[in-house]
Amino acid sequence: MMQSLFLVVVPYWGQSLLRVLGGLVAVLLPAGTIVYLFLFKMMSFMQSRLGPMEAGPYGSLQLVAEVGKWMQKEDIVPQRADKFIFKIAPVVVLVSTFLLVVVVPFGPDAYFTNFDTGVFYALAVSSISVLGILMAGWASANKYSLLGGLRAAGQLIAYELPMVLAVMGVVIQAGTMNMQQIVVSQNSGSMFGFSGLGNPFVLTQFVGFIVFMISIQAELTQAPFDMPIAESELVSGYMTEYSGFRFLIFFIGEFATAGVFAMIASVLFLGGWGVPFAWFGWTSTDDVANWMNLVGPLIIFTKMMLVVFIIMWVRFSYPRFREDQLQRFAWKILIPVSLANIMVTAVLKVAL
Amino acid sequence: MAKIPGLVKGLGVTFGTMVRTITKGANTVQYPHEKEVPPIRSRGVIALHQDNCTSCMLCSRSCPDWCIYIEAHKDLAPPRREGGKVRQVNKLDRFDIDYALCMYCGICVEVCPFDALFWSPEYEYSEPNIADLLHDKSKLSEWMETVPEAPALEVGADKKKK
Amino acid sequence: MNQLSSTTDTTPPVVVDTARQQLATEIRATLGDAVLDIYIKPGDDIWVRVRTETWREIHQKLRDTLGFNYFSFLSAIDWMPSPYGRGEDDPTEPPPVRDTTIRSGYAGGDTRMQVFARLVSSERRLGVTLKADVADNAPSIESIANVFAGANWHEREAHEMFGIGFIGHPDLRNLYLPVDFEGYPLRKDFPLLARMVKPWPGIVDVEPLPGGAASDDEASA
Amino acid sequence: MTMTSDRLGDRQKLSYIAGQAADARVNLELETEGMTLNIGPQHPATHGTLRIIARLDGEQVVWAEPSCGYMHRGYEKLTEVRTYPQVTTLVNRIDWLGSFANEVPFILAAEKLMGVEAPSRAQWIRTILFELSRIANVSLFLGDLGVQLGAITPVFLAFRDREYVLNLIESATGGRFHPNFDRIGGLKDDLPAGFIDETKAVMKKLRNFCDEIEALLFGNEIFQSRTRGIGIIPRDVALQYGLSGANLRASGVDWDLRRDQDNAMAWNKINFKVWTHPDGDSFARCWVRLQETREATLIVDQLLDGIPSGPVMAKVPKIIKVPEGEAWVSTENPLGEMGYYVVSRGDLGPFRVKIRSASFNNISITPWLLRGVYVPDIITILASLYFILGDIDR
Repeated sequence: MMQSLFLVVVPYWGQSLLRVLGGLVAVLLPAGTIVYLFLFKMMSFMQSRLGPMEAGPYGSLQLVAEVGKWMQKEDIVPQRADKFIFKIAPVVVLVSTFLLVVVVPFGPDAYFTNFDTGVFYALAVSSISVLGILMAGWASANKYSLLGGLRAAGQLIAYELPMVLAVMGVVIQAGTMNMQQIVVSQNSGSMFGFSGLGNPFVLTQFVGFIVFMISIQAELTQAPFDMPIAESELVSGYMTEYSGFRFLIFFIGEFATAGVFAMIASVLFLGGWGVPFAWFGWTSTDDVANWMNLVGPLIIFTKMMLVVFIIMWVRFSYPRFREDQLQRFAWKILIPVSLANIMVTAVLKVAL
Repeated sequence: MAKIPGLVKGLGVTFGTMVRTITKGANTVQYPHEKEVPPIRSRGVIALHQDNCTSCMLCSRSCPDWCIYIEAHKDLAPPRREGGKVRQVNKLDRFDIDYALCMYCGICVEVCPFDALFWSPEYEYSEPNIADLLHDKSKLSEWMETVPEAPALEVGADKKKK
Repeated sequence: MNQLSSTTDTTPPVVVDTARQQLATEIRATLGDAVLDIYIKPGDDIWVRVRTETWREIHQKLRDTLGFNYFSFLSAIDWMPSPYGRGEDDPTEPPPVRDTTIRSGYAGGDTRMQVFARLVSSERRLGVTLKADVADNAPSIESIANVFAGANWHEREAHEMFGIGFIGHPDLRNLYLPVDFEGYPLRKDFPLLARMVKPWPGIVDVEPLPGGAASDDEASA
Repeated sequence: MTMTSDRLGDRQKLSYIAGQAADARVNLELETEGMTLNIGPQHPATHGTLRIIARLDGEQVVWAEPSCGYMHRGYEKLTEVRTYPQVTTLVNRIDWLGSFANEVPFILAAEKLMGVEAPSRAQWIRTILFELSRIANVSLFLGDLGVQLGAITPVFLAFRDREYVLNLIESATGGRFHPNFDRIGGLKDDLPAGFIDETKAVMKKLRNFCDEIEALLFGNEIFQSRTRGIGIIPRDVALQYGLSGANLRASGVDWDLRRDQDNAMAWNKINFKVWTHPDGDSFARCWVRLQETREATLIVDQLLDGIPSGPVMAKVPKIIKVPEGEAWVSTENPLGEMGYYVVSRGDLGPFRVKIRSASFNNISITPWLLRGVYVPDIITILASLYFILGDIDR
C-alpha cells in the first residue's frame, strides 16, 4: 500500500523509513500540542491566569524553551543508583508509547500496520510502561522514588484489568479485534434505522467508555490517581532523582502516552478517523475516497484533543485518592461494572 | 432539585473559571509591560528631606535593626533676620539607610520630630550587588519627588489638627 | 525582697470581681496550705503562688475538682534584671551602673526564677495563672506532663531555655536548640550576641565646630 | 448537613480502622523491617521548615514526631532588648499570614498595664483589620488544603482572591504583610477615603470564593473520602493539649474568645455565629474554617456599617514608659488562641514577654495523633491542623 503512494516505487527500506518518520510525527506532534494547549494554556485559564506569555506570541514557543532548558541541564545519576537500569528506565516508558501508536489507523489506507488482533496487541504493549516506572523507582536508590515506584506498580496493574474488560465490550459489539474494522463498523452501522450518525460505540458502550476513561486516567498516573507522583508526600515519586535529558524523556513520555491512549479511545469509542459513511454513501473501506487519507488524520487528531480535554479537565479539578482507596475502587467497583457491561453487550449482541 | 454529585460540580467550577478568564481576562498583571500602581500609603522606600534634618539622631536611635548611619558636624549659619545672632547648626555629612537590613517598620519616619523622613511607594530599586542597597543621602533625596500627598481620610475620621 | 502582692493593693477596689473572689475562696478551700499567695486584679486575672513541691498535685486537683481542663501554656521567668542592658551604651563613657535587685512580680516570690502556668476552665471561661518558685542553685520542679499531656513540649522548651529540670518528664530533649548548645538563652545573664558585636549607630557623634568653641564674633562665612 | 455527615462519618471511620488493622496484620506476618522517612524540613507540604521523622512499616506510620527549631528566631530574647514600638514591628512576623492579628493582643496587654483604652473608632478599625487578616490567613488555608491533597486549582483561586484583601490592608496600613499599624492607645492613622465601599466589594468577592471552594473541594467525594474519619481528636484530648481555634471547635467545644472574652475590641457590639462540628476529624476542622471565613466576611460588613466617628488615638505621651505589673491578654487569632504575658518593669521596653502561640499547642498533639496512620494521611492531618511555622518556633 505504501509503495505506490507518490506514484514512484519506494524500496522497502524507504517504506520503513517513512513509517519511522510517521511514527515520530504521530507521537511527538500530539504530545507537543497537548502540552502547550492543555498544560500551559488551559490549566492557566482554569486558574484565572494567562500562563506563559513571554516565549513567542502567546507563549507558543514555551515548549521549545523548556526542551532547551532540560537539554542543557546536567542529568545527574545518583551515586548509589543502579546505573544501567537508572539510565534505560525512561527509554522503556517512551518505547511503550511508540509501540502503541503503531496499531492506530489514521485513514482507509494510512496506517502503520493493520493487525487482525490490533486491540489485543495494544492492551498487551501498554503494560510495558509499568516495567519502566518500576525500574526508575527501584534504581534511583531514594526512599521517595522507591515508595513512588511501588505505588505505581500496584496502581497500574490494578487498573489494567478494568481497561481490558472495558475494551472487551467494544470487541464483542464490533465482532472483530482489527482496529480498522472497528472504525468501519462504527461508521457504517446505524442506530434504530437512522444511519446519519453511524453507530459510535460511545453511545451504546457508554459504561465501557466511562470505565475505559477512568482506567486511562490511572494508567497515565493523572490527578485523581497520581499517587506515584504525589508532590505533597513523595516530592515527585519515581521521577525525583531524574534531571536534564532523562527527565525530558519522562515528561514527553507522560504526555505522548496521554495522546496515544486518547487516540485509541477515539478509535474504539468515537469512530476513529472516519465520519459516518452514510454521508458519502460509502459502504466499506475500499470505496472510501482517496482524499480521506489526508482528512482522516485531522479527524482523529480533533477527536483525540476532545478526549485529552476531558482527561486534563479531570486532572486539574480533583484531589488525589489515597493508596488503599484507589485499589479498593479498582477491584470492588470498576471490575464488577465492566464485567456486567460485557455480559449485557454479549446478551444484546446475540439477541439482536 | 437533586443534589448534583460533588465531582460534577467541581468540574463546573473549573470550567466556569476558564470561560471567565477567556472572556473577561485574567486577574494577573503582565508585570514588565503593565505595572500595578501601589496604594498611596504603601511603604516602599524612605525619602530624606535634607534641609529639615538637624541630625538629632532620634531615627537611628529608635531603629530596631540599627540600619541608619548618621554623621554630622557643627557649623555656623547666617542669622534668620538681619542683625540676629549667628546660629550654630548641624550640617549633615553622611545619612545612609541600609535597605539590606531595613524591615520597613516606619518607626524612623514616625519618630522624626522635624518631618525630614517620608514614605514613598517606589519599589523598583533592587540591586544585583547587596552593597548598593546602602542608599546615601543624595540617593535618599532623589526619592523625595516620588513622595505622594497624604490620602484624604475616610468619612467620620477626626480632622487632622495640622 | 519586697513583694508586690495583694497586701499593698494601691488601686482602690472600685469594682469587686465577684467571680474571681469566689474562685479564690474555692481554690483556698481545695488546695489548702499549698497556696502561698493569691493576687486578684479586679476584672482582669487571678494569680496563685503555690509551694514548689505541691506543683503536680495542685494541677491534678484543679483539673479534677475545679474543672480547669484547658491547658493554655507553661513557661518560666528569670527575675534578675539583665547586666547587659540594651547594648546601646556609649563605649566612650564609663559603663552605666544598672540595678540588679531581684524583685518578683504579682503574688510575690523569693527565688530568682519562677515557673508559671495558665489553666482555663472551659465551662466557667475563667483562667488562673499559677506560679511556683524554683530553687536558685538546683532549679527543678515536678513535671505535669502526665496530668496535662500538652505540657510536654512547654516543659521541654522551659528546660532548654532556662535550665529548669522537670522531674518525671518522659523525654526532656532540646526542642529548638541543637543538641550540643551550651548555656540557657532566656536567662538574663545570657548575652544577646547580635547587640554585642555591632557598634550602635545611634551614638551621637557630631564633631564640634572646627577651631574649638568659636565665639560668636569670628563667624566664618 | 451534619446529620448525614455523621452516618457517612461512622462508616468511614470503621472502614479506615478496619483497613489499618488489616494492614497491621499483614505487616506483622511479613515482618517487614521498618524504614525511617524524613518528611521535611524542605518539603512541599509543610508551611515552612517543619521536619517530621516518621518510622514506617510498609505504608503505615509506626511512630512520628515533628522536630522543630529550624525557624526559631528567639523572639522572647529579642523582646528583652527592645522598646514597645520596636516589639510591635517584631511581633507581627510570628504568624506572618494574619500579621495584624499578632499585634493586637500585645498592644491590648500594654494598654491594660497602662490603664489606657483606645477610642471606640480605633477599636472598630482594629477589629475590621483583625477580621481582614483572618480572611487573608484562612483563605490561603482553603487553597493550600487542595494542594496538599493533590488538587492544583484551589490554591490559585485562593491567591487570586486573597490579593484583594492584602491590597486593602496595604491601602490602610502601608504594609501588605507587616502592617505595624497598631500603637499603644490607638492606631497610627485613620482609614483612607473610599476604604469602606472598596472593602464591601471585596467581601462579596470573598463570599463567592468560599462558595467556589465549597463546590470544588468540600463537595468532592474524593476529598471527603480522604478527610472523613482521619485524625480524629476527641474533645477532652483537645482540651488537654490546649488546642485552640477551629481545631477545638471542630471537636465539639463551643468556645470562641471573640464572644466569650470581653477584650477592648468591637466583637461584642455585633452578633456572629460560632461554628462547631461534632466529628473532630480532618474534614470537620476544614469545614469549620470554611464557615468561619464566610462568617468573617459577614462580620466585616456589620463592622463597616456601624463604625463610629471620632479620633483614632487616645491621649498618650510620645515616649511611653509602661508602669510596673504583669498582664495576660489573648485573642481569637486566625490560627487559634494567641496570647501575650507581658511583664513590665516600668522602663521603655518590656521586661519579659511570654508569647503563647496557637500552632505550638496545635502541633504538639501530632505525636499522639499520627500513630498508625498511612503516609498520605500524615499530610492530610497536618494540612487540617493548619499551622504556620513561625507560630511554632517563635
